[in-house]
Amino acid sequence: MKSKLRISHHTLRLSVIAATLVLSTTMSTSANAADNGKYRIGVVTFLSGAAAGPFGVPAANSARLIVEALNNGKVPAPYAKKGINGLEIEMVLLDENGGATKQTEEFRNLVQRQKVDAVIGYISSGDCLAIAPAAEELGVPTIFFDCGTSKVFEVVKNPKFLFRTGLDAVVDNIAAARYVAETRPNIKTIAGIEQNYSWGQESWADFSQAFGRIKPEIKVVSEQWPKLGQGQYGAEISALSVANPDLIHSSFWGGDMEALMLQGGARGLFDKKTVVLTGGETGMEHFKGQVANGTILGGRGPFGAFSPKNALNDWFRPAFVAQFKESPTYPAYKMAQAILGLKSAAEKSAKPGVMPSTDQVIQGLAGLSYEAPSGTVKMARSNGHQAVQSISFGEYQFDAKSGKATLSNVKTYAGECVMPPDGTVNADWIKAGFPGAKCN
Amino acid sequence: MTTLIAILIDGAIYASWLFLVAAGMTIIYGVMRVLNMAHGSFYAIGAYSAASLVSWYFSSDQGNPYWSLLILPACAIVAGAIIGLFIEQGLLRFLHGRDEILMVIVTYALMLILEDATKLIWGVNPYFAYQPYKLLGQTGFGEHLRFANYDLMLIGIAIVIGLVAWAALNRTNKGRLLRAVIHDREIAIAMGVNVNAMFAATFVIGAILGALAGALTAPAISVSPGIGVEVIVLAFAVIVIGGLGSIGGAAAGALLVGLARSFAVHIAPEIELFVIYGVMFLVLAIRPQGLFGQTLARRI
Amino acid sequence: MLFAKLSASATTPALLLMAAIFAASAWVMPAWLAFLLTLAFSKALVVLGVVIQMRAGLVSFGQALFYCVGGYGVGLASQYLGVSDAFALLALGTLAAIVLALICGWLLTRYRDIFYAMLTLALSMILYGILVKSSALGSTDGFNVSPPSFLGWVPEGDAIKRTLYLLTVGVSAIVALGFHSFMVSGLGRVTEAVRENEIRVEYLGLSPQRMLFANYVLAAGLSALGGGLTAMASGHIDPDMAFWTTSGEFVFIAILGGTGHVAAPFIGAIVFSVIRTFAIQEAPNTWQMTLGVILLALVLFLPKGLWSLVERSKKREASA
Amino acid sequence: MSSILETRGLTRTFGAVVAAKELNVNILKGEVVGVIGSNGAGKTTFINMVTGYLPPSSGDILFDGKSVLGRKSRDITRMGMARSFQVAQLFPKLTVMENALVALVAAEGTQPSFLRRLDTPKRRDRADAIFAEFGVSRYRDALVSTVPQGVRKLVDIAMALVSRPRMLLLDEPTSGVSSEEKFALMDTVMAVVRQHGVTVLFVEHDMEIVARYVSRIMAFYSGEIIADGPPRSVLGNAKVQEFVVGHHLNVNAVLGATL
Repeated sequence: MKSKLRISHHTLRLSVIAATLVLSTTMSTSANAADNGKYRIGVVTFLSGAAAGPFGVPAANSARLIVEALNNGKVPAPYAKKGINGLEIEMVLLDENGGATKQTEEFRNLVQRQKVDAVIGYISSGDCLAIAPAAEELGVPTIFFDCGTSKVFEVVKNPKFLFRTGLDAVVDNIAAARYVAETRPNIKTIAGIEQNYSWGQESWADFSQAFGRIKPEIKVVSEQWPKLGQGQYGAEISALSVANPDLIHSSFWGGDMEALMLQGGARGLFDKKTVVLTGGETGMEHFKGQVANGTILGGRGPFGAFSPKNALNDWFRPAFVAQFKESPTYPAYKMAQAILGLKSAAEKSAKPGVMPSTDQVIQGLAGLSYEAPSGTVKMARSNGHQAVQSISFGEYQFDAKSGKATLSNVKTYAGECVMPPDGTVNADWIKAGFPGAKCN
Repeated sequence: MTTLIAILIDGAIYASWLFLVAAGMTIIYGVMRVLNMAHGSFYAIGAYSAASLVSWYFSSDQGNPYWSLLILPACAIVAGAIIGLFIEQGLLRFLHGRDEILMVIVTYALMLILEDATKLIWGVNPYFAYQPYKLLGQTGFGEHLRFANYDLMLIGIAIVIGLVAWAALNRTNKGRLLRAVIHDREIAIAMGVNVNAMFAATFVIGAILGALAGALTAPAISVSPGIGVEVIVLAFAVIVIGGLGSIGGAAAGALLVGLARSFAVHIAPEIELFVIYGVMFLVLAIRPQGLFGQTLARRI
Repeated sequence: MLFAKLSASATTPALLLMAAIFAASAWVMPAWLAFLLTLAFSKALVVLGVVIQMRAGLVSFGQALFYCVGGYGVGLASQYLGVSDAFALLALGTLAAIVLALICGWLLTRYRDIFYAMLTLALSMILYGILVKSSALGSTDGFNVSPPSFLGWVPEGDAIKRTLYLLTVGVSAIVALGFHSFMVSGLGRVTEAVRENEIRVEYLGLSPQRMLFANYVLAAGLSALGGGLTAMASGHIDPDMAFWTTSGEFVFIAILGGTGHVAAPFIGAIVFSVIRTFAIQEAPNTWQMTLGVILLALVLFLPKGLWSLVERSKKREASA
Repeated sequence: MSSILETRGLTRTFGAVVAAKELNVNILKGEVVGVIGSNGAGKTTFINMVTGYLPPSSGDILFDGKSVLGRKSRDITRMGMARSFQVAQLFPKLTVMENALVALVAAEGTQPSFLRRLDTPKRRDRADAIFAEFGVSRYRDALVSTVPQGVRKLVDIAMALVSRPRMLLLDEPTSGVSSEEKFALMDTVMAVVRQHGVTVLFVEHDMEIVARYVSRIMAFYSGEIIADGPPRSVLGNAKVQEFVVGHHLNVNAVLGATL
């Protein structure tokens, strides 16, 4: 009798625990799930970890700025209309840190629990690859504003809900190769120092192959693969010094890049050598002359210091500087153009004041060509889901007196010149000698 | 030839850095039997405080730049002492003599907390204190190979710290007491040694060493989130190789790993990722207690 | 102990009931919750692996090794061997892990305490390094796992995730029942004895090392199951699965739930996922700190984990 | 009578310290041998060596005529030589019953299964029988960490006997036991071992205990056996009285007490 009683209690207790857990989750979320007539955008970017400083936080700041300005109708034409289609925008900000599995979980929470109308975000290629199928499965407009991997639209063959408003990494390196070939004709030996993970490995593969295709006579004298976030490059710098190449290519980003330039500079690694940093633009503010003048910097597109002069940029740049006390780097521009893309897509067909439907958004955005602080963005690849934009490279110039850093000898390459056409694998396109590339 | 020189010097520099990072951790373990997962956070805090103060010192450009070389250790000592004392007195004091694994978990929790705490204090944007690194100029070996004297200075500092620690443990009365505690806590207590005070002192010293490693590294890097987490596993590997709790072991482990790594970077960059764990594995497979660790069989 | 005997009779029906409840709710609960639970249960299986070792007095800071092997086993099998059946995939992933465990086990079981923790960590980090270096497998990006079929049946749309959820619940239930009987089995109790006093076990004529070895292999298998289910559910695998902080998370959950009962890791895993989801949502900038504080509080005030709350109330009943 | 345990020139050194020096011991089946000697005389070292816990520096150990040199303690246990410990070696966080069950499953000679329960009625009954023999039945469900020293010593010895050994080595069975309990404890133990016809060698400080139960005494001093023989002659031995017993001992009084 007594034992029976115990059993039932025991069973009960287990069930109660589980039940309360399940309930608590559902309850606590019902508030969020409530439809409040606002247009909810989930924004996912690095708020912690090494990628937060150089990428995540500028992007998040840019998102805050743009959303607030849109809600107050402060953005100049053609975006003067309040919010999105007249509806106030509500932003749900999440940290991208913590790995792809966790991100898929959080993505589903965003869509299914928080009921966001669209998701904008993702810097890490791994996260993008993991999210891409989920976006298609859940059928929510999802815009990758950054992630450099070229595999996104290999994973999702014919996308419906998935878009990328930024360029992928192969573009950086093909453009870099062209720029170096044009501006440094007598380079014979090259070396690469890359972070030992996908980004670094792909960047070096693309650059060395592209440059080799353009100038077959060049020789690779050293490849260095320090681990991501290592911060100390003593041995690598020595190895590069001993190899003594004419050109050093690096796809380093953030703290690693700045540390490398600092340590290499102090050890004279870069004297009488050309350095090309495909993501160097984020460092312009910090280098403060730590980097030799003439170092070749890329901005992953017409962003940051490479951004053109237009009405939107004349508003965006000063507004950003005023609010965050630093000039916007490329992640900020990319975030801005992702949000503006969403807005123009939603407003293309929806009746003013009405909540735009998912179909209206995705149909509006596919193949759309719209204005952004970085100039015109053409959604022209992967059946109108991948943006085509020009990309620029230039040389770093630091004026010690004014303490200002500028870019000289800037060259811009049209997307058609450096982007592999749809359906071709980057490596093959490069090996084949960039067939069908339209360069002016 | 140049490569050989490079391997040796790079190895030595990296080894001294590893030793600076690992020394504090191994001392804390040796005395308190606490494998401090939060050590990386001490490193980060040291780096941040040094970087922010040095860059402030130079931005308000008055005074002799060489003072910055003194600011670095000063920051480390202050920051390390504060955080160390705070954690020891506020938390660990109540956990003395608890299970080693439990302490690993406690310090793991501390690491999670401190990671965000540093972020709240210093934000996510990088800090730079490059001036001291440039200050001392460079030394050339052969035609192209040049080293920053600042890095060479690190070798000296590591040696000095190692010697001081050794002398303090073997040549002073306090040190002898400490070794008594390390050797047999019960007897030490019976002898009337104030173990709690010893622990507090040890933890603070360990924290200061951790912060010092960070502060001395700060000028060469961009101080940004995550630098702390990176060093923990490295430091673990080094002191496990050397034998937990042994200063000499930490030195030997650091030298072994340092040379192995720089050899890999110069000869076979591809395997750089595994070298450290490879070494750790070999050593432990042959000598389970590490190079300088001693095994004590249980009396029955 | 008394408690074990008591729950022996009570737990089996309780577990079955819980499994039934969770399975039934698959059609009523929101999709995101089903997904959260799928991942939580999969995690719980990995954590069971950690718990088994904890019961033998060993803490593995590298259980992510087998989590990752299980995941990659599934991923590679479906990618390169063209296997699509969920059960076959799980079997392959688990088998791979067990083979690996047989190799690593003989080395690891010579070590105890910190050395064991550190060596398990080192092993998982070596796998991490290897995966990062193999760009054929997508390096740090990893690659995607296409949704599996179930004994020839290929579900569509929502059915995919729901079936995976049911599969996870089913596997978890079976494992839970098995684990519960393991806890009171000869080996199960002897490993506890090993934790308590190896010398005595040796003098009783048994090899502690052999017990720990068997234990280790078992743990590897369970963790691989969890990894495989995670891979199928999240549809993506990458080397982070083997990174040491992932192992740290598993230890965290083991502590959170406690080692006193088979249900503990499952409760721990669910609570952890819920806490983290809301920590990330409410405090996107300080969620790690939140987790740290909770872990600290647990170790200090609830050292036997959430389960000890249940245990306590059971004690009260027993005395009543 | 044939010998069951024999050592030849058994020597063990720790650095400069010689813990056991050229020990030549021969113990016959059915004997009850007492080992006396001051602390550090090498008594426990001797037991640790013959049970394979401590490898000798040199010399040989024969159990039943077979050398056990280099064998693991568990193999020696399985061969039929069991031991108890100065400080009871038990599983503190398990109950007395669970301790016994573990010992029983180990004694079955097969590896414990991860499917079949440890706690079977059959094993329980055997355990209960053993508890009855040792008179600890009322502690069966108590955690070992909570039972009194004397009980722990008994359980410790009971665990050693579960495997039905032919020889039992008792390392200070009465140490840590109050002087009132000592004789009761020894009576219980000796009753059991006599019943099973086990050869016994036990280390003991208390001369009255030794004199009462043994047929033969070996006196250790700084790693050597300085006397070996019947109680009267050994305890009467001047060297033994000087080095081992410490004070001038009235042999008749001690032996008388045992009559």
